[in-house]
Amino acid sequence: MDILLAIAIMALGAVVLGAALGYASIKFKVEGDPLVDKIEAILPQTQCGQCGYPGCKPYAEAIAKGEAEINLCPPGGMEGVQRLADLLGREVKPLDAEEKPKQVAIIDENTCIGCTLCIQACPVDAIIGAAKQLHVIIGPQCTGCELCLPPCPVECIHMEPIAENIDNWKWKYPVVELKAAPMREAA
Amino acid sequence: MLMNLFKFKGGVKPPTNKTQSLGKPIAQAPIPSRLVVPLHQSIGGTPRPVVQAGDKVLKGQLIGEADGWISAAVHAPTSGTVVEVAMHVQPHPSGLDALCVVIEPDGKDEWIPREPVNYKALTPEQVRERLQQAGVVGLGGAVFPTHGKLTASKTVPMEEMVINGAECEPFITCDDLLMRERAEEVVRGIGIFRDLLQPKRVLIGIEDNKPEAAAAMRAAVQAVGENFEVIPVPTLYPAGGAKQLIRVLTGKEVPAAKRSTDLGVQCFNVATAYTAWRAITHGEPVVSRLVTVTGNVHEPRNYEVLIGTPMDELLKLATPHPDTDGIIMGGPMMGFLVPQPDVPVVKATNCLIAHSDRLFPPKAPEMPCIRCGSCAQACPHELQPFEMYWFSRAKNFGKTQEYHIFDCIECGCCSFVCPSRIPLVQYFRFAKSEIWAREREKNAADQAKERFEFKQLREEREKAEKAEKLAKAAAAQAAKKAAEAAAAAAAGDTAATSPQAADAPAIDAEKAARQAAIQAAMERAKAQREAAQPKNTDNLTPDQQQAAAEIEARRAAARLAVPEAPANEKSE
Amino acid sequence: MSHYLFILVGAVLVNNVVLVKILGLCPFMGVSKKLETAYGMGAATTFVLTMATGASYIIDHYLLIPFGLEYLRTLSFIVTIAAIVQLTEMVIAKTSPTLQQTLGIYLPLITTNCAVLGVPLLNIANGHNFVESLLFGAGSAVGFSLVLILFAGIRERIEGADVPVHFRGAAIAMVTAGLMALAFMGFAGLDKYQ
Amino acid sequence: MFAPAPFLLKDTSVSQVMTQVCIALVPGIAAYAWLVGPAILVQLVIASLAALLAEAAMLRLRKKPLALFLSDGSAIVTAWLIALTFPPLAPWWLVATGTIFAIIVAKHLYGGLGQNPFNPAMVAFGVCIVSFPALMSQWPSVGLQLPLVDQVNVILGLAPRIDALSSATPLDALKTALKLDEGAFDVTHLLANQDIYGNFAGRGWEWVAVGYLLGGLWMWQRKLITWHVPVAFTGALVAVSGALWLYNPAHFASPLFHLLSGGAMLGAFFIATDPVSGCTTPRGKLIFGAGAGLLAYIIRVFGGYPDGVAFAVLLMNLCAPVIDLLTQPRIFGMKDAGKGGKA
Repeated sequence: MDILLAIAIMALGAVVLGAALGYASIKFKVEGDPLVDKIEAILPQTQCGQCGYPGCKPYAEAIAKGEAEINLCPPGGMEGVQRLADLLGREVKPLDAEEKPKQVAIIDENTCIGCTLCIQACPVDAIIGAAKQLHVIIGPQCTGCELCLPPCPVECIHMEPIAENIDNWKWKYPVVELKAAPMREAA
Repeated sequence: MLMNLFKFKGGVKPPTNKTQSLGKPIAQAPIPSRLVVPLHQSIGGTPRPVVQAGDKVLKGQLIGEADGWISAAVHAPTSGTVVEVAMHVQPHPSGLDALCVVIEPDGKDEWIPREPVNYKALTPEQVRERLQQAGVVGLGGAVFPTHGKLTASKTVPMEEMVINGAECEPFITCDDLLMRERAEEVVRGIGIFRDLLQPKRVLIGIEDNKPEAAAAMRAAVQAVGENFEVIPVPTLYPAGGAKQLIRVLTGKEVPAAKRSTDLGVQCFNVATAYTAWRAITHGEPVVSRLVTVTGNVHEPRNYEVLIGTPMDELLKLATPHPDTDGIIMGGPMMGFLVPQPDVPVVKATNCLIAHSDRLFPPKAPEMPCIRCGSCAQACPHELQPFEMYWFSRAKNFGKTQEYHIFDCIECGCCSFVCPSRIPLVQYFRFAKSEIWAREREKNAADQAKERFEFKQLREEREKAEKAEKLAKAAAAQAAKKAAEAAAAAAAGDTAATSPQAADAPAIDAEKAARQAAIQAAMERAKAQREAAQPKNTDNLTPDQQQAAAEIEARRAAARLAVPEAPANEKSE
Repeated sequence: MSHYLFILVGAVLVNNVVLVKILGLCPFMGVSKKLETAYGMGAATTFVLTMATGASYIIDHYLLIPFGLEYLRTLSFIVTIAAIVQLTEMVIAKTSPTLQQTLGIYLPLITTNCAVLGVPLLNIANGHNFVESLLFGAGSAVGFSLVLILFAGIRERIEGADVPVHFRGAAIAMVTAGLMALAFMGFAGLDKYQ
Repeated sequence: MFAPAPFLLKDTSVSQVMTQVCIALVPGIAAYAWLVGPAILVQLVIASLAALLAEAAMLRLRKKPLALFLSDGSAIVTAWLIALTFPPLAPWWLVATGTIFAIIVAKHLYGGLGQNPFNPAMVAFGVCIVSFPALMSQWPSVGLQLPLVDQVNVILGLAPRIDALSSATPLDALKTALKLDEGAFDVTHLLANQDIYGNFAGRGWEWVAVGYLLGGLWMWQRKLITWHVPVAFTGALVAVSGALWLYNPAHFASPLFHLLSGGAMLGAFFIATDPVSGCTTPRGKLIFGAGAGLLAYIIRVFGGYPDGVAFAVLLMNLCAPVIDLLTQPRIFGMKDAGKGGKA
């Protein structure tokens, strides 16, 4: 008898709570996933696919769903991993690839045969040119994704690191000088 | 002069060291053996070179054309021959190269024809344009193109114009001597600015350790018959910072995110006013400036120096002591050691200080911050440098922005008072440039995203078009067959039934129309196929077109050089 | 009246649920890296804990005791808490997805936060009436949120400190928690003052 | 090598700051040694040695330059504060343990100088009073005539800890008396006993507190500290003790008694003003000082410990980062105070 009573009471509780939760799930239904946008804002938008997803947005979606690790984006670098970790409260993991300096693709003008294959490969339309005409990469728009390298039949594209100039030069981190070394300035 | 002065919080009183270079009047520095004139000498767009190696130039001749509105032209400082237009090390802490015009002077110092103008006859637009063409920029050190500051806010009436003769940095005396010796021209230059901006009052702020300059300016104001107020301000570094001086003279505080004109106030340096006067009424563009040469030298003095003069040549005039081991450009609080001694004097160079360990003892090693708060008390912008340092050091840049790192004017007061000898300003510069770099990356990423999405959209559209085309082709095929069948049937029927014969031409017409339509569709499809070829030559900016054109030109050149290149194949 | 005050002060400070009773350490360590998250977690836990004490009192007094089912206490309390947590999660998911993401696993884990179960059980052990239970629950929750937020503030600052490598992260956080508990021992005896 | 601007620097350094703090402690120490007993000097030496040893060991382990950090004086300041807050005849190992704990756990585990969230001296006090409550509550009665040699022997454990040594501080004595007598005596009556309570707050001790006050004022005059924390601390203490004293003078001691007894003056000028573990914004400092003063009063009067300054400071240390965040000052060009993105 007691046990039946217990079961009855627990069942009653279950029904009441279930009803409350069911009502709440309708009332507080969430449409879409605003998190994806925040993740995508951190990704470098190179659209390079090095993460194994076809572009930055699919990767962001995968991260938001918890399907992908946050350390798969080499162009984003460790900094990107750090920021994703901060956003999502996940542990920082070492990057799943080597970190490279920022690069741009350069087309060797003497070898290019104007096949347009690289133009089709470029995810951001940073290559201009027409069939049987020499192609040119628009430097500022190149994301350095390297996707144009494999399709080129004559291997006329190579990557060059972006040179430092006065406009993009950055102040260096002040060296924390803890040893009593004399600081001398050389002119 | 009875006037209520305001105060800014913080500030420091470093030893001024100004008397050394005040002993002698301004001297004309001789024309050096070679002038290296950087094209980018102001904030804003980099001027485009308009001369080539071998060109003969006259003093004041345009060599770099302003690029955009916020940009100022660059001129040949003396007559001579252009040796090269090439990359040279800049007087910039980075020690990197930038494009310079190198001129070998012919010693004649021959001016271009100068046309004196009465600026009152010109419209304000014309005056501003002339200032831009003459390369007039803020000579206090910020080198912002002056014409860009001479437009009043549309909504806020211009109340005060502040003229900065405070010159608060230790060692520097070039503005002091300028005001002493050329006060009248300074006052007349201020008159130009006044006429353009129409402020209610003009306030000339001069630190009270320069009574001679203040007296000279007062006399000049009287002589010219203006109503400018010359106001001595308390000597306190950085009273000469534009925002601090505005605060002291008007009580207004200009936040980092606002322009001073939004508050009805604008600030100019006295040297800027002087060059503006020379440029407008004498037709002389900015080809020289006053430079204090001081520090570890025998004869500190102020010189009028041609832009582009190598700094070591200039320093020699003051005979530096043998233990000099570097040159500081600017004052000891905000200046920097130039990367190599032969970098040129530019429009921003107000002072050269010969550096030696005797004059500036090497800093004690950096200790950890003890959060003593001295920096916060010294900060003229009422920031909390120790917090900004804490997060800059940890590279937590978001936090540095929460502590308003971009309101920091890098005056160096915090580093000056820090008992732990922390190069605070250095940390802030580091953090700022990292944040800027991120901003750039973010912009690039946004642009890339946009372009990627556009490309995807285009591919989608092309796919859809292709599918549609295929469907159309299939439909056309079917229709054609149907039409043929119908035609055959019609032909067979014609003989049999005469009433239907009347319909035949109609059917024929219909068929013809259909065929024409098919033809047209095929034409269209073909055209579309061609259009769908990744050509991507539309919608190019002039820059891109130019880049492409350059590449084409190079390619043509390459082809000329290598005749066996498959030129024919390509040129089809 | 002062009796209620003592219960409240006692729950917030003197017998702080985290630093003195050592309950609820999991979220205390887990979501105190950032102040913002700590605010969210504090609010969520405060809500859940206050609701749970109220609900559990009602269940205990009007369902379990009348029917002699005290042995079902733990089970029924956990079920109730789980439902309240689920509700909270839905609300947070609706109002602040970032908070939901940053709280991550700790949000559903409020269910297993021993403080949330411990406080209702302590209420029964101490024989608190309904108002006392609510006060004790709310006080414990406020105490939890308070130390969580203060802890997050300290951890944000320690983030930039030159902590020896072997002590970075959890180690220094535990040391800090220990020193915080030391500081809270200063309140000892306050609730016994006559 | 690159040397950043500014090239001119003011003549100041961390060791100068720390030395001045030590100098400011001298009047208090002198009064202490003169009126309470010279044993404090021995304790100062013991604590300093322990601090320097612990500091050196940690610096060596952390591979930091020894000479630079040992000479900065911060360890000495911590050591002196520990010695001054411990009972003057506490066994040497207690002082040494407290100091070593402070230097290693409260200071170096957080990265050393300038990075500790808790005041190391107060951590030492807290740890010891929780772990060794009896030893930490044995104060010699002032006026006890015991030769210095015997006092040193007591400290070093060579002589037995006789009963005369184990009295309580005036503050503790008053609290115990009030509790035991259940209102049989009132405060004024108790305080009339000049042997324990001196003229107003404890024989001898009151003048030590005045010594700290003088040192603190000198630090304020030298701009080593700002007025905020001491004023807020003493203000809060006076306000709350004054209110209760007016409410029931028979049961609560006067503000003057509270100001000059226990660690109030030392806390107000030397401990709560520590910028590393305290608040740094002006408003934050006020809140910090007031909070510390209030908590000190509550704990010393209503709580279970003889004095509340140490715990009050530790508790406010806890709150300091959050208080600082919430009291960000107005910056140049901003209309109102308060946090908020770019103005």
